[in-house]
Amino acid sequence: MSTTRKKVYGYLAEFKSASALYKAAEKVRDAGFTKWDCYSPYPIHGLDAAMGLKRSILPYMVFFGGMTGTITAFLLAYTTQVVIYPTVVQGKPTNFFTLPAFFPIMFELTILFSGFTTLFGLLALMKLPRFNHPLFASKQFERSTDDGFFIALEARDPKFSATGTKDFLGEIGGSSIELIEEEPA
Amino acid sequence: MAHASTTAHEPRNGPKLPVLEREHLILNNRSYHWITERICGIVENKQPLLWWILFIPSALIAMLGVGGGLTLLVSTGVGVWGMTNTVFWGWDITNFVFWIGIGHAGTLISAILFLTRQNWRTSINRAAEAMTIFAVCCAGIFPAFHVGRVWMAWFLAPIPNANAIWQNFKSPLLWDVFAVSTYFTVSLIFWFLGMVPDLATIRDRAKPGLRKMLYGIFALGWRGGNRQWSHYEMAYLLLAALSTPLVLSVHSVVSFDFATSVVPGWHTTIFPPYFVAGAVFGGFAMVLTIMIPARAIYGLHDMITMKHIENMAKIILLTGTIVGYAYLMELFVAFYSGAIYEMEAFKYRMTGPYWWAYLAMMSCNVISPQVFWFKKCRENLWVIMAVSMAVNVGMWFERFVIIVTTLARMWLPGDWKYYSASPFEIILFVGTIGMFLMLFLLFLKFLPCINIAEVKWTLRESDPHFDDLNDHPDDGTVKIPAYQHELPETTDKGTTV
Amino acid sequence: MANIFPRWTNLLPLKIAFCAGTAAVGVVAAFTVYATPKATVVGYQPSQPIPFSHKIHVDQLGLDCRYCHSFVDNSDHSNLPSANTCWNCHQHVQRQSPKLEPLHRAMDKTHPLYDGKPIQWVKVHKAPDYVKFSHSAHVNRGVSCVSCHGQVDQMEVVYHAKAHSMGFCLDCHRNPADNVRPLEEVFNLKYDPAEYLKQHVVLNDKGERISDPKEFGKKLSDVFKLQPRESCATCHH
Amino acid sequence: MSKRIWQHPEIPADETTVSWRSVGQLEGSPAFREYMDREFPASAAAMADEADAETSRRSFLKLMGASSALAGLSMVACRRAEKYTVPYTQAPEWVIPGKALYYASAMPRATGAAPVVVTTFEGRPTKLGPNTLHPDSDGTDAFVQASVLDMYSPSRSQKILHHAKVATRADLEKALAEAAASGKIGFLFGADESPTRTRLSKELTAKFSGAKFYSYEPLAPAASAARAVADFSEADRIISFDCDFASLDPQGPVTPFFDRRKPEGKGYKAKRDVKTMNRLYAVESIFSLTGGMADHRLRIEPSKVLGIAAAIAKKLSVSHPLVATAAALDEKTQKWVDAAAEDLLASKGKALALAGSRTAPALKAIVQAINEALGAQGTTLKVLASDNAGFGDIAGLKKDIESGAVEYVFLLTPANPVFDAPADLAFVTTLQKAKASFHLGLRTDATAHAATWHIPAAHYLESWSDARSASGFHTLIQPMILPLYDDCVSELELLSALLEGKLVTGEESAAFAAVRKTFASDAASWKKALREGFTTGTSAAAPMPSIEAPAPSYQAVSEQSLDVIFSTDGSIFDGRWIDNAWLQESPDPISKLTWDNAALIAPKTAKALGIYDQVTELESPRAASPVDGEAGNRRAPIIKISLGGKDIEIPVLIAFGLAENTIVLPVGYGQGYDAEDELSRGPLNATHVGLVGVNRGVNVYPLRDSATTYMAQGAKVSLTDKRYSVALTQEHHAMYGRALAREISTLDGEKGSFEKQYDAVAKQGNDSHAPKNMSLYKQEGSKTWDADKDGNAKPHLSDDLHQWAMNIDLSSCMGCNACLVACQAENNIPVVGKEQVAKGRAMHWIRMDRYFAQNKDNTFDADSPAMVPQPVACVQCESAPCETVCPVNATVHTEDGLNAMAYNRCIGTRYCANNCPYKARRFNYFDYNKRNPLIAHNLYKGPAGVTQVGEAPHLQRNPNVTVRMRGVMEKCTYCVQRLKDAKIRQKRGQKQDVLASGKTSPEVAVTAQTLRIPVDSVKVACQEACPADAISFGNLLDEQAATVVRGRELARSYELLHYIGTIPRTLYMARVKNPNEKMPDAAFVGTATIHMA
Repeated sequence: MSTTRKKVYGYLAEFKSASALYKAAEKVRDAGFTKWDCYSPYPIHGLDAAMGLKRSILPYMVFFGGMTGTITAFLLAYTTQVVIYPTVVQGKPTNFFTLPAFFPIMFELTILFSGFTTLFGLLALMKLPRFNHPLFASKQFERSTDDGFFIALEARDPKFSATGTKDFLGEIGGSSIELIEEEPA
Repeated sequence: MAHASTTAHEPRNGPKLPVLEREHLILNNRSYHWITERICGIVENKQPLLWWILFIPSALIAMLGVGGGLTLLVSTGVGVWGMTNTVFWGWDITNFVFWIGIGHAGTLISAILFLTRQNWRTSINRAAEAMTIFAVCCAGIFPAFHVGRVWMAWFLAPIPNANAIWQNFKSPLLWDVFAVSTYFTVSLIFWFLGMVPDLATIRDRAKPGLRKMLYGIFALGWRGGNRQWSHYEMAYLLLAALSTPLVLSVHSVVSFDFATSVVPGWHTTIFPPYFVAGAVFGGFAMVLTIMIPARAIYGLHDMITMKHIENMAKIILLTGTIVGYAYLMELFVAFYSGAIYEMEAFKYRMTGPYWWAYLAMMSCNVISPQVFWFKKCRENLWVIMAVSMAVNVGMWFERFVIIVTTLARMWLPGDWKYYSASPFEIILFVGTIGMFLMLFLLFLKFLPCINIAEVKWTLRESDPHFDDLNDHPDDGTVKIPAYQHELPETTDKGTTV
Repeated sequence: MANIFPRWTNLLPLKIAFCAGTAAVGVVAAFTVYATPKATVVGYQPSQPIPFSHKIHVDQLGLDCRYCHSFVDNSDHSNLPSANTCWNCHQHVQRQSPKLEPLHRAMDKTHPLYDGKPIQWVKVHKAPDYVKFSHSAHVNRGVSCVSCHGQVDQMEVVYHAKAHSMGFCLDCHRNPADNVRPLEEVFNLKYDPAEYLKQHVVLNDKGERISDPKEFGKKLSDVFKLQPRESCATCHH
Repeated sequence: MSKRIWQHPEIPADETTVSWRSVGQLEGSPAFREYMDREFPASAAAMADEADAETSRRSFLKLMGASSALAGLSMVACRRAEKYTVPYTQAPEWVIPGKALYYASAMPRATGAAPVVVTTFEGRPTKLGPNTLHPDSDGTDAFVQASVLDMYSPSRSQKILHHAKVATRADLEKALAEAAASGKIGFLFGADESPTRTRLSKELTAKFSGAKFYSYEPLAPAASAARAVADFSEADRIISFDCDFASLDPQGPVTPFFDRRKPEGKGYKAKRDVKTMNRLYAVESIFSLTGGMADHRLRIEPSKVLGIAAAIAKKLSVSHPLVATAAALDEKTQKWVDAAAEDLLASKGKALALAGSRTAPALKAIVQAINEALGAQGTTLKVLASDNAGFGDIAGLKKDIESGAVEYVFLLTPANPVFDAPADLAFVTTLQKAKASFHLGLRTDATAHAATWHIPAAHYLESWSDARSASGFHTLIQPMILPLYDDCVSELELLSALLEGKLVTGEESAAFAAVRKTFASDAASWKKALREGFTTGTSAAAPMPSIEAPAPSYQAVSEQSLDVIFSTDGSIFDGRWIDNAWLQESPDPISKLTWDNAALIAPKTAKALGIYDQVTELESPRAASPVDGEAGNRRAPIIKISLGGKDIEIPVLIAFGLAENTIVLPVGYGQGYDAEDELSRGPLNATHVGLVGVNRGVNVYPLRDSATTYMAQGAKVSLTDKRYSVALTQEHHAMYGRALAREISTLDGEKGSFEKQYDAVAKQGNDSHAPKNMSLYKQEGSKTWDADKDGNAKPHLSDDLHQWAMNIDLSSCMGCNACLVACQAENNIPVVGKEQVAKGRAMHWIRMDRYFAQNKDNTFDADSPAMVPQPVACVQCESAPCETVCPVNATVHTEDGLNAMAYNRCIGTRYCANNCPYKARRFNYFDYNKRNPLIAHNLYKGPAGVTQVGEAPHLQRNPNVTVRMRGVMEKCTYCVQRLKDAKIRQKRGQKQDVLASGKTSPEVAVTAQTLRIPVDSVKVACQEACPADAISFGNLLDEQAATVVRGRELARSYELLHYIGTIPRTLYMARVKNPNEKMPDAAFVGTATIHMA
């Protein structure tokens, strides 16, 4: 036995179905845990509420990202076409009234910037990419992307206790309860 | 090791909840694991011989057609193609619009059907999105390389430069540059994000090694926690919401290339909706053309069901009819204009030197989909395949008719000239077909071709209240022996019971 | 299952993103600094077959630009002087200077290496083939040599003083007032507008005497009816 | 590229020459030439490295590097490789690096020398324009424009040849001495007149009693004592019999004829007045450009023209024995003849009849009699003594050689007698009988190969000479440059060599002394003559020579026995320009065929002969492709023509408006074939031609005998199963119901009186009912348009000094190619070769559209369509559709109203060209300038192809116009380089104003007058070249003072495709036809577009 002290990440428990996970989640939520998560191979409808999660703030980020795109496109078009180097093409005005011609690009850049905001905002919110995680050390956790349903309660949670939490997981229907340790840094 | 499917269900106490019977999107009561096995198996197992038979020629064609064709083109000049000083665009832009059109079905299936909660999309959306990406790749080759000086194409990018000169933001072509690049980027993001959980599935199933590392990198460390799923679903919804207008805008902008010009036969306000409908039409035809064989080869009948195919046939019928309406409306508008230039542009389309192209367009696009009024035809894969192929051909001819026949007979009879494509144009087009197939086959080999997570989500037992329903005597039970023998023998035994 | 990636990889994406960002900024900055005409052209100072000093000839001896570049106000091109222009003086002055050997080869029939072949000067300023620049159009309208070539009168060896990029041209075409001067002063490389205004009475529209060089520039471009163009065909045809 | 030694350009001999348009009044110095010798050897070695040089308009300057002292702009390189600037060691006077020098000179021609002004850059002639000071200034036709390219032709003869092998000059001089010793010398001159040559020939006669003189050109009449010159300025009524006087068969300066085609007079200065217009009757078999201009055209087989002429003579009560040949005419033709004759007679003293110069003597005789009856002589017809009086013809030469009277023969004619002499003369065998023959020519053609000696000729731009212009003015020809090749000799130098016993060429040219001696006047007037290019001395007046002509007997014409016309080719004339790429590529004005010749047959005759199943229609139904295919797919059927026991096989084209039962065979083609020939005729005489002329067309000269030099009878045609690809620039010949090239008539018609038609020109066709154009954008003049800082509206085209515009007057445009070739010369437009033209990739910025308009109601002759040409170049739309679609701003509007094209910004999306309604844009599909398009398949070889940079044709380039690379769009920009030059020149006025005022420059306010280019002083290349004065160009802000403004304010100006609302700056002016109401076809004249709606 190694005497190295390992930091505990938390307990991982498997649940037999989506329904079981759902019910367990409600119980964990009601028990007042905050640092925990449910793991499933697909998004389970209604689990957010069961876990007591708030709605994602991503839409707000994307809205501002999109607006940035609109403004960028307008400024790009307006400054280059009207301010810096106006050129007479097909007798069209070189002032603000040429705006209709900018709409397509304003639209496209809005979408483009929104798309990028979605991507990067999502990654930031999910704190991904994160290649190493204590949970990956668990053999059974592999099934979380196949057909396994898991709950992991983290040691960081103030309600976490070495024995109580394990028992709690068992109570709410978890099986194969496993202590997850963090890798040494 | 416990397995969800082997666990007996506890009957729920309480009143019986009324549940509407839904049609099964996935047949034969397949389990989560079966789905995982089936889809990941395609990636994990050796490819069937047919894959190689298709891949090797398409890779060769892609190399020779695209690689060779472009080398010749760039080293020698656009003159190796058949364009003239009357018909300045020929197969190049025809092919561009053709491929871009095909690229519309993917994002449309993903995005619009997602927003409209058409759950049947889940089985086909991944492949359709991949098609989008590959079709846009093929499409991009044409406008990029049809220019006279491709090495100067960076002039299209608004980069601050010592020349202090900028782009013309009034040009539909510049709009095109932005639209197509945005479309490609957003489609790629959409496709990739959708794939992350599935890549994680493959990662988790893979044996340690380079393969696992690579899938690991692209899976970004996905863990499937609900705190991730929560944001992820929001992001997916947002992307779908963004992509929907984007899809509509891209082909509208492509149509602006024509509609904002002064060319009789191009200068038409009907073009944007007409092009979008045409793109959806052509896109679905291509999805069918690809998916029907893939379904047969990989045995995906339970996931891509006849319902999927029939739905797509109905969409083809609908959009084909819209396109047919647009064709007729064009003629009417030209007639109604009272201008000789407009009227004759269409007269010469129909009866002029390229009458055969118009005939091909009309018969393939308007007449052939009409068979889908009959359910028998919608259910006969051979008929569907034949119509899809006809629509692919017809949509190519539509673009050819719009571009070439118009330019060849424009305003002044003194400049009328007949255009015929040179072998090099044909080679490049064939090359892009090869490239498209090659990329698609690579996609089948290396990436999950069906959205695993979403398909699981469509199963009835994915409902968190599924266990509460007491009127599901057998639905939750999976008959293990029924599928076990279907599984390939190389399946990792560790994951089965 | 064990983690496939060690723990340090968790920060790797951020590190890579940071480095890539920094690199991108660096590349743009480096390109701006090293690859634009400002960097590639300015300061080009080749050594010439004869180390001709503009400082001596123009600044100290007071030669007018047009003594040597005789067609600059007449032609699009500003010609280099033919060897006989040099020889006019140097057959008498500094005749034995070893620096003048190439001139002797070209002009001095008594020189042992005389071959009559022209002197090959190294080009300092050059415009691409697709640019039409007319010297006469500029110097006849109050744009001095200095505006584009810098203080040539102070150069021992001529170098490329300004970036002759299209942006450089446009700057002046948009704002000619900054560079215009009285026609009489075009070839005066020491011209100082403030000094000029002290010596000459120039009135503005209100009848007041102008002392601000900027105002003078505006006045001149009005008086000269300067309308430099920005459309393509101004320089490209 | 082979290494060549370049001779330096010469400033025409020192004190004698003066720059024509002075640039500082600098005088030449003899020292120049001395130093030039030293300057150039340095650059000769550099040529070998030029092959990989960038395609550059300035290649020449690189080659001739030592002569170019060009700081700043000239030496091209984007890279920072070290480049050198090489000034002159001693500056030649006059040469200002970068500035053009202009000299007056002339191009000798059989019909009178064309007075020209030559543009030279650093001693290199690049462009020809008309010498407007000259009284016979007549524009410059395509041949004159293209002649500059001959000088730089890569296939130009460069070495003295003895039996087709390179020989030395010493050998030649020995042979010349032998000839001189014999004294029995025959000289075969061209049909042009040269006072100095005449003087020298007299000296030669004095020196060699056996000297005999002949003149010969295949398409010129034999020398006579006098020649008649028409004066069109006085002619109210003109009738032409098979005479293309407006284009290929000039009878006198033609500009006055066209001036009188405008109802408003020259320069549109007068109010419209139909009475000032002339009226032209044409009786012809070919559809000529003259016929296209005619108010009444009678198409008839060539053998029947004489009958018509006699009938007219009869009606005019001419007493001439040939009147008896008057044909019995059908009723309507008789009516035509009677009405025409009456009209001519009514204008007695102001009427003129013309016969083609190659037509039968009988026709000429009767036309002369008609002219007498009309009182033409002395008013509309002047007769001048010819310098060539007494010269024999080629048949005489043959007789003299065969009889031994001539032992040595000098072939100095620009013609190619071995190839083009009448076949029955078998001239090549005659030549073998001479002791020695000396051929002087620019090309190593058939005659050069057959002659004992071939001497490369100096081009007229390289030699001293003189000539007679059309009205006989003594016109000087001065060299711009020393001959490019050492061995070149000019005609006068060769004659002088025989006189003096020494061949003196190059700088000390004996020709200079000879010309100077002919001039025999003081230095001041010599200087003036050189400066202006001519003297006021003209040929003496002479009596009209009488023509002996027996009545010919013509046989009946039918499909089985066709008339054949050996027609002058619109592109290569008699074959002498077969190696001129510009002319080969310029489409035949009528058939639009390039690079080849083809037999022309009227549609109905073609059907009768079984060439086509049905009558080929002018307006093919549904705009389908023509029967022979279109563009690159076009393959013309080949027919076999049997005539007088000889056969030829030649591709055939349908020619609308041609007389029935007539075959037209353009001459001059088929001089040599190599292994690449499509019909596998080669290799045959491949060395006779260069890359341009090889494999071109079919030689029809073998069918032509002494008696049938113009027309022959009794030809039979059969169809072969072969086909031949033909390259046409225009494949659809009708307007398809679109009122494009508009026409009105001075007679009342369905659309009302002349005035009504005139005022409604802008409402013809679709424009009659199209709604007014409106723009969603705020229009010019509104404050929201583009307000300045004070909120005042300013026009979007902001230049208040210049706003350029052009008018093209279809009333005088005949559709020749002068503008097209002039534009090519001015703007460095590349030649693309037959294959590319066939595909539809010709690069000419001006597309000469030519429409036939058939009036279906035409009861007089339904198969005789009107022909209306319409040159289309970029019309510089104010609202240009091309501009808005360019993604990179490569084409935008300039402040002065030009649609600018920045070649270097262009990436080649070709979108602009698609959106151009006029299809006025041309795309560089290949590197036509860099890769030689004339070598088979070369363009398709890409980097592996043969480059042509640094080859001689590149030396012709205009240094002020960018040479375009592949992948960029190009188009007409109203010769913006000329406008720029003029503006820059004008700007110097400020300095002069300041100097004149005695004040300092800040005190002298510059006015618009100072900066504005004087009215009508800048001319664009096409306008300058136009012999018909059909193009006017100028500044809209000059208002009524400018010709262009006066023209565009007339109601017969219209916008082409007004319907789209592009607001073009180039307006077209409707053609006004002036028919005679008594004529049976009067109602159908001038109706090409009038009924279109």
